[in-house]
Amino acid sequence: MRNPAIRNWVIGAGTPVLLLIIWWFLSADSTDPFFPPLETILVRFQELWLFEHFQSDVLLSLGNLFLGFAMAAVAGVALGFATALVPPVRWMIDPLIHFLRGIPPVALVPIFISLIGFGTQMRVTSIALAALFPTMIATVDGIRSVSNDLLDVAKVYRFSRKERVVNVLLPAAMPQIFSGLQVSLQVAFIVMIASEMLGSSQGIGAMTLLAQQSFMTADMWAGILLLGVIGFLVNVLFSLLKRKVLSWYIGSRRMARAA
Amino acid sequence: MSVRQAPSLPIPNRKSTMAQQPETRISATTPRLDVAHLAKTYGSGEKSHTVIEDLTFTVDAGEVVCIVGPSGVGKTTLLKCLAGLHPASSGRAAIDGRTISGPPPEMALVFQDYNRSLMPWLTVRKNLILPLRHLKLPAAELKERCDSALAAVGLSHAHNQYPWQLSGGMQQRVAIARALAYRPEILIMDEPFASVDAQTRFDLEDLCLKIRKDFNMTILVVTHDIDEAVYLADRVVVLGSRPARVLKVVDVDLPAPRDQITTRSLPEFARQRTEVLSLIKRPA
Amino acid sequence: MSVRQAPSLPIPNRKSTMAQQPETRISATTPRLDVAHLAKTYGSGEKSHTVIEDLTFTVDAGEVVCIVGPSGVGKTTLLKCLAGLHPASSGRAAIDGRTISGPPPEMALVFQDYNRSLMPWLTVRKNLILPLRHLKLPAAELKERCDSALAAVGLSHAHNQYPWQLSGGMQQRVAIARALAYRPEILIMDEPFASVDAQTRFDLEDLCLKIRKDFNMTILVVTHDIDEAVYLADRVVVLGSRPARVLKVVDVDLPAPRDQITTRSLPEFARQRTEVLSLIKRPA
Amino acid sequence: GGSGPAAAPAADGTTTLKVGTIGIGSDAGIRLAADKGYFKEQGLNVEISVIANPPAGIAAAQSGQIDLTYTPSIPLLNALSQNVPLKIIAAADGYKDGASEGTDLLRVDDTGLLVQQGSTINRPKDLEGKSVSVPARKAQLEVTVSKLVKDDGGDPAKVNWMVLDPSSALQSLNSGRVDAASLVAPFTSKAAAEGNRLLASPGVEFFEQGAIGLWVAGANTVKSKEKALQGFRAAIYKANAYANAHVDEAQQLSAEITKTDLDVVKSGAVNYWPEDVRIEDIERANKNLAELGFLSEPVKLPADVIFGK
Amino acid sequence: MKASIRPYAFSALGIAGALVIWQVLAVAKAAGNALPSATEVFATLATILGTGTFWSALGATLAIALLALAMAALAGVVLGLLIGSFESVRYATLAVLEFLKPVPPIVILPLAVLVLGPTAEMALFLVVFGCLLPIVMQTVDGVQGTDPVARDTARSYGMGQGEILARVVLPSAMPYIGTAMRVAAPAALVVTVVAGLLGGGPGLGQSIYQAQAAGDYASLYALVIVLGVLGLLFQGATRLAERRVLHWHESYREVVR
Ligand SMILES: Nc1ncnc2c1ncn2[C@@H]1O[C@H](COP(=O)(O)OP(=O)(O)OP(=O)(O)O)[C@@H](O)[C@H]1O
Ligand SMILES: Nc1ncnc2c1ncn2[C@@H]1O[C@H](COP(=O)(O)OP(=O)(O)OP(=O)(O)O)[C@@H](O)[C@H]1O
Ligand SMILES: [Mg+2]
Ligand SMILES: [Mg+2]
Repeated sequence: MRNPAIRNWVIGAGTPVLLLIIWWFLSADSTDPFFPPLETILVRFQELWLFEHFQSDVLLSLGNLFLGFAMAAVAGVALGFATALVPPVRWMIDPLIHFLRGIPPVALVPIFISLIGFGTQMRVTSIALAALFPTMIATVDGIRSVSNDLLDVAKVYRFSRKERVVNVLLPAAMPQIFSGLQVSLQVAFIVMIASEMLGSSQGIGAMTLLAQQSFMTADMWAGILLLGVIGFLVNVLFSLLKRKVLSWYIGSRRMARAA
Repeated sequence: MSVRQAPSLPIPNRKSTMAQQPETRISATTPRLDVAHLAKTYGSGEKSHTVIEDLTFTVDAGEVVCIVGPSGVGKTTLLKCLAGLHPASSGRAAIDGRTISGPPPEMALVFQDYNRSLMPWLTVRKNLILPLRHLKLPAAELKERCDSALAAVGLSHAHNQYPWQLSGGMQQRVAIARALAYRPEILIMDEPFASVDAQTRFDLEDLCLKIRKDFNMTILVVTHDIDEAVYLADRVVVLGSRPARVLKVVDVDLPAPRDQITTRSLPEFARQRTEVLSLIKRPA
Repeated sequence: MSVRQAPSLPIPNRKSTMAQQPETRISATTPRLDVAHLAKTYGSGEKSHTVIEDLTFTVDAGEVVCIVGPSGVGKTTLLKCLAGLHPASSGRAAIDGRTISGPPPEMALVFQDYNRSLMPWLTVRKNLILPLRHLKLPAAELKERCDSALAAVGLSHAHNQYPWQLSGGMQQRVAIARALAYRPEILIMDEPFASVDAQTRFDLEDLCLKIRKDFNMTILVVTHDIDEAVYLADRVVVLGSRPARVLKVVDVDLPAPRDQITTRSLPEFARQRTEVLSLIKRPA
Repeated sequence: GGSGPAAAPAADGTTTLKVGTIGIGSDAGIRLAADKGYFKEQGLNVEISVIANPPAGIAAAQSGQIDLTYTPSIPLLNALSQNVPLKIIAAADGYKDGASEGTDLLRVDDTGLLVQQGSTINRPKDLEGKSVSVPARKAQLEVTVSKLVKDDGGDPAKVNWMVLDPSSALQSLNSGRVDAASLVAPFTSKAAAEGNRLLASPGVEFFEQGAIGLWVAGANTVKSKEKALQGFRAAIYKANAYANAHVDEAQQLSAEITKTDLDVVKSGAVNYWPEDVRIEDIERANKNLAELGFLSEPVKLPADVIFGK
Repeated sequence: MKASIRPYAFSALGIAGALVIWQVLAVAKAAGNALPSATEVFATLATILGTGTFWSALGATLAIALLALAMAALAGVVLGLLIGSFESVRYATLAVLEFLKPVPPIVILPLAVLVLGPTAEMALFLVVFGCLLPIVMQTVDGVQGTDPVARDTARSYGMGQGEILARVVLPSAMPYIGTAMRVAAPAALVVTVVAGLLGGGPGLGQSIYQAQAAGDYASLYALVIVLGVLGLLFQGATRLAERRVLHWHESYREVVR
């Protein structure tokens, strides 16, 4: 324990374990219908998600999430570039974009249900559309904040337009694009759950809400647990990707801080 | 870390850029760089702000000219006009008689904010290669240019590092190496040695004189260091504020192979620097 | 913008700090600052990295000592040890014989990263006041200290501006003014004039000599500029790398009221600077 | 939560009861009780708020956020099966005794299973493999339609259930996105008016008779506000009787509550407001749920599950 | 002059174009009767604005969002300073915070509804849950990101721990806190709406749910438009507040030089 690194590691790993143990023992004999024993929750978790509904619900939800997010990412970056580089386009759609962005994404779900129905199509569309704006706006901001010095370098060395976009603007805006994508991913996850809760009988969100509405609290807890784990894992995966793509940025930030 | 390992001939050939340009183009009477009654005003209307008003001087081919002047006088602005980044508001800047209207291909510029002019997502080598891409050089020449430019600034070992992994002085040298790898005929540098230590600075100053000699490059350097200006230059342009104007162009008559220790201890050196110094010290 | 408007006596009295300390404390034999066999290692175990190993020199009361040495040799590290910010790994640094174990109250430090050492959310005046708050001075004295310190660096007009509204050189001068307002007995500065233009630099150098004379302040300056070191110092400590050690302590024998133009053109000046220069140029 | 400060009668002797409803036509009963001053007669001040769905209401009642909530018997049984302590205070809506023997079930049952006019679905068994909309999973309409399918010899597990709010369900039925829609008033009559065909009336066929919609309170409220709940029951039953006797007036209110045209309301089922809750009616639903597999076994109803019995 | 008008002309064109496309699609019944026309929606909006229920729903939404935001901000900054200042606290909370950070409040909505019911308290709880962690994490980052040179400066002038925390660490964490608030404020609105829409809590979310369930599409669109405007106001207000507090920060400096 004398070594601070080891001590910190022990504290870091120990606290969550301790919390879980406390939860386990405090809830062990619980008869409160809303707070079932952790053991029951874990048993139901395993029964519900690991086999029975894995394909029909878990994979379905995740598939929608990734499809919607991917569409939003591609469209968001493309629209962001178009908006930032072609001023008339920017002037034309800026107010609309800002207005649409002001709408809580979940509030759009009822509208999509009424327009497209309730199937997978609706869910993916809701996810894609709601997740579009953060990426798009971050892309525009990223491009606009590319330092003039870099653009001057590009001019002095007479880069072509394509070189300027590919070799200067895109990498320089990448950190902001990625923070936009991260927000988009969060939004996509929220809308995934909301679209299932509002308009579907399949998916993790639907199952969890259903469990709540039929007072199967252990099932509901299991659903919450699964959603929490998915939210966490998706974020971790994204962070890994980000760390890979933006290693230069993270490194330079760390360097600037340490200096 | 030190520049002293630089090979004897850092930039052995520049045929690819030279070949495209006939040697005859420079007549004896046209100066290489000609700044005539140049004026530059930022903004327009109410908010306009005249930084340069009626600036005139010339730089001959193969000359090293230093520009000194107080901070904020407009030195960087002047260089940006010369590099074709800002249009002049009136008057003109010309290369070989051609008015500069966009970045001239035979010129390279080392920016004052070296750390903001390097692409942080590229390694040192890739930073050097980036401006060369559209020259469509063979891979071997690309490599050779990078290697010799990095060797010239003493950074051969750092070619795979990212700029932000280097110290300020090393970043500065990368920016200089990028300009060298481009093999310009005219090299313009904005306070290029501001953040390097004394020893490296001496080495870079000597490198500067060496490339001038080896390639007959025309070099224009902005500096705050009067000793450096006198040591480097054939002529020193002293600017006064504001708006910027030429206080005097001081001709430096120091013997040709200059040396950090002997040249700087010449009485003539002391006289020249005192002249520039008193121009600067005199209330503008 | 210029320093020349500084009043003749920028810091007229320093009774409040002086009063707490008896004048007798400095004996003729104890140096003001005593660095003996100082070593500093960053990190521990595998990753440890010895920057300074066995450094010894002294600074007498009222002396100006300059430290020169290549970049990264450990000059800033040394100053941080003296300021009590880092503990020494072995050896010791002492003030008047007392080993330094925390920031000594009679010392002020001007950081190399001046722009990061000023609080951007405070105006210039509030930046100056910040370190004085816990001295519980009367409002009038607070004001007087700020005003005279700002006047000394020629920034009286800027007291209500934010640091980032000022140029780099002006920020540097704010950092110096903050140290002056603190009225230290020992002033330590890390490359304090690196980003000011030549003219302001001269003025600040002269300011430095003036406060030494007026208040018998002990001053330690790290600089990259050898001319500056020779011009300012009573003694120049030349550091070699690595780990950092003292190559030589050069005694500067230049006549007392120094002047930018006459002193710098003395043959003795040229000799001294050549001596330091050749120490630096010599492969370490 | 708990039984808050409203437990003690206010200075003027009235007790405040917070009641949650889901805003359907049969709310006319409680609205009449309020409008006609029946609550005031009992020394009650009833605050009605709209909740999203019965389970939410149950949760709110259980935690003491509200005193009473409307719920059909099925969510109640679900909650009771998970040991949520609840008591039935009074009947809110239901079917007349013998209602299921009637001929025009559309006139008695406010729920309906509808298909397009030309649909090939002609009997509940045909629903196998088809998509059927329900307002919520495992709730009243899915349960009741499941029973229809099962009784007709089909397998409810083969039905493709879709969760849709009623208006979307009606729209989806019209556009053919679902094969059948299970709806509640006033959407049943709207759907019929738009040319769809009533396949079955699942509610009345499942419950047959007696109270379906119930006013339910949490066990804590029952303990702390026993007097007030007695008053509430009396007032509700008085209002229920009035509503049954003055159907036109009640339908007028229903139209207001559901923001529907009076004609649409009148063309649909006539609500019935029972004046008693019988344990056997609840037990019947309980047994059916277990048989259909919605409950693993019938809930052991506490002896005092119906307040005051 | 001409150049500065052009952007507005294009913006107007964009808005007008969108409205026209909407109207044409609606009139052509491109999406059945689920897409009300723009004129119909704005007429409905005008009627809705005249009703008391709308204003009380709006009031409830605003009250919940703002109250929860204030609570989250206060608690978040205090917790963040605590966690950021003590290494052992930071390590102890790291894993839990990192796990909870990407979990949006909608995940625990079923639990909140179950325990608290469809109430304002439930909405409040969800909003605080949703806004607290980002504020805590950002504050911790801010404390960590305090420039060591600024800290050393304070130390070298003999300032004490408490003084450094209040006068150096907190101000330099302010930009981070500002960023967190800029994210949290619209999020507070979103979560309030979600709590109403999915959890039955009071406010505009519930109104939207009711409009949807009743098939009242014109009201649905009108309410969504109201939310859009509200979202813009929230964003604008936080930006304004941030600009006032952080006028000294790089991103808000008015360039003087
Ligand atoms: N893009 C710009 N728009 C408006 N004003 C500018 C711009 N760039 C520079 N200026 C102004 O022009 C003046 C000269 O700036 P410039 O950078 O050319 O000075 P400098 O001589 O290079 O100074 P330094 O020695 O500090 O680098 C300054 O007052 C500056 O504020
Ligand atoms: N906090 C730290 N932890 C580990 N290593 C450090 C730390 N600070 C400085 N160093 C290392 O110590 C060495 C000396 O650094 P220092 O800043 O003292 O040099 P310097 O002489 O002031 O250089 P310069 O002239 O560039 O300011 C460098 O190699 C640097 O990387
Ligand atoms: Mg400049
Ligand atoms: Mg240093």
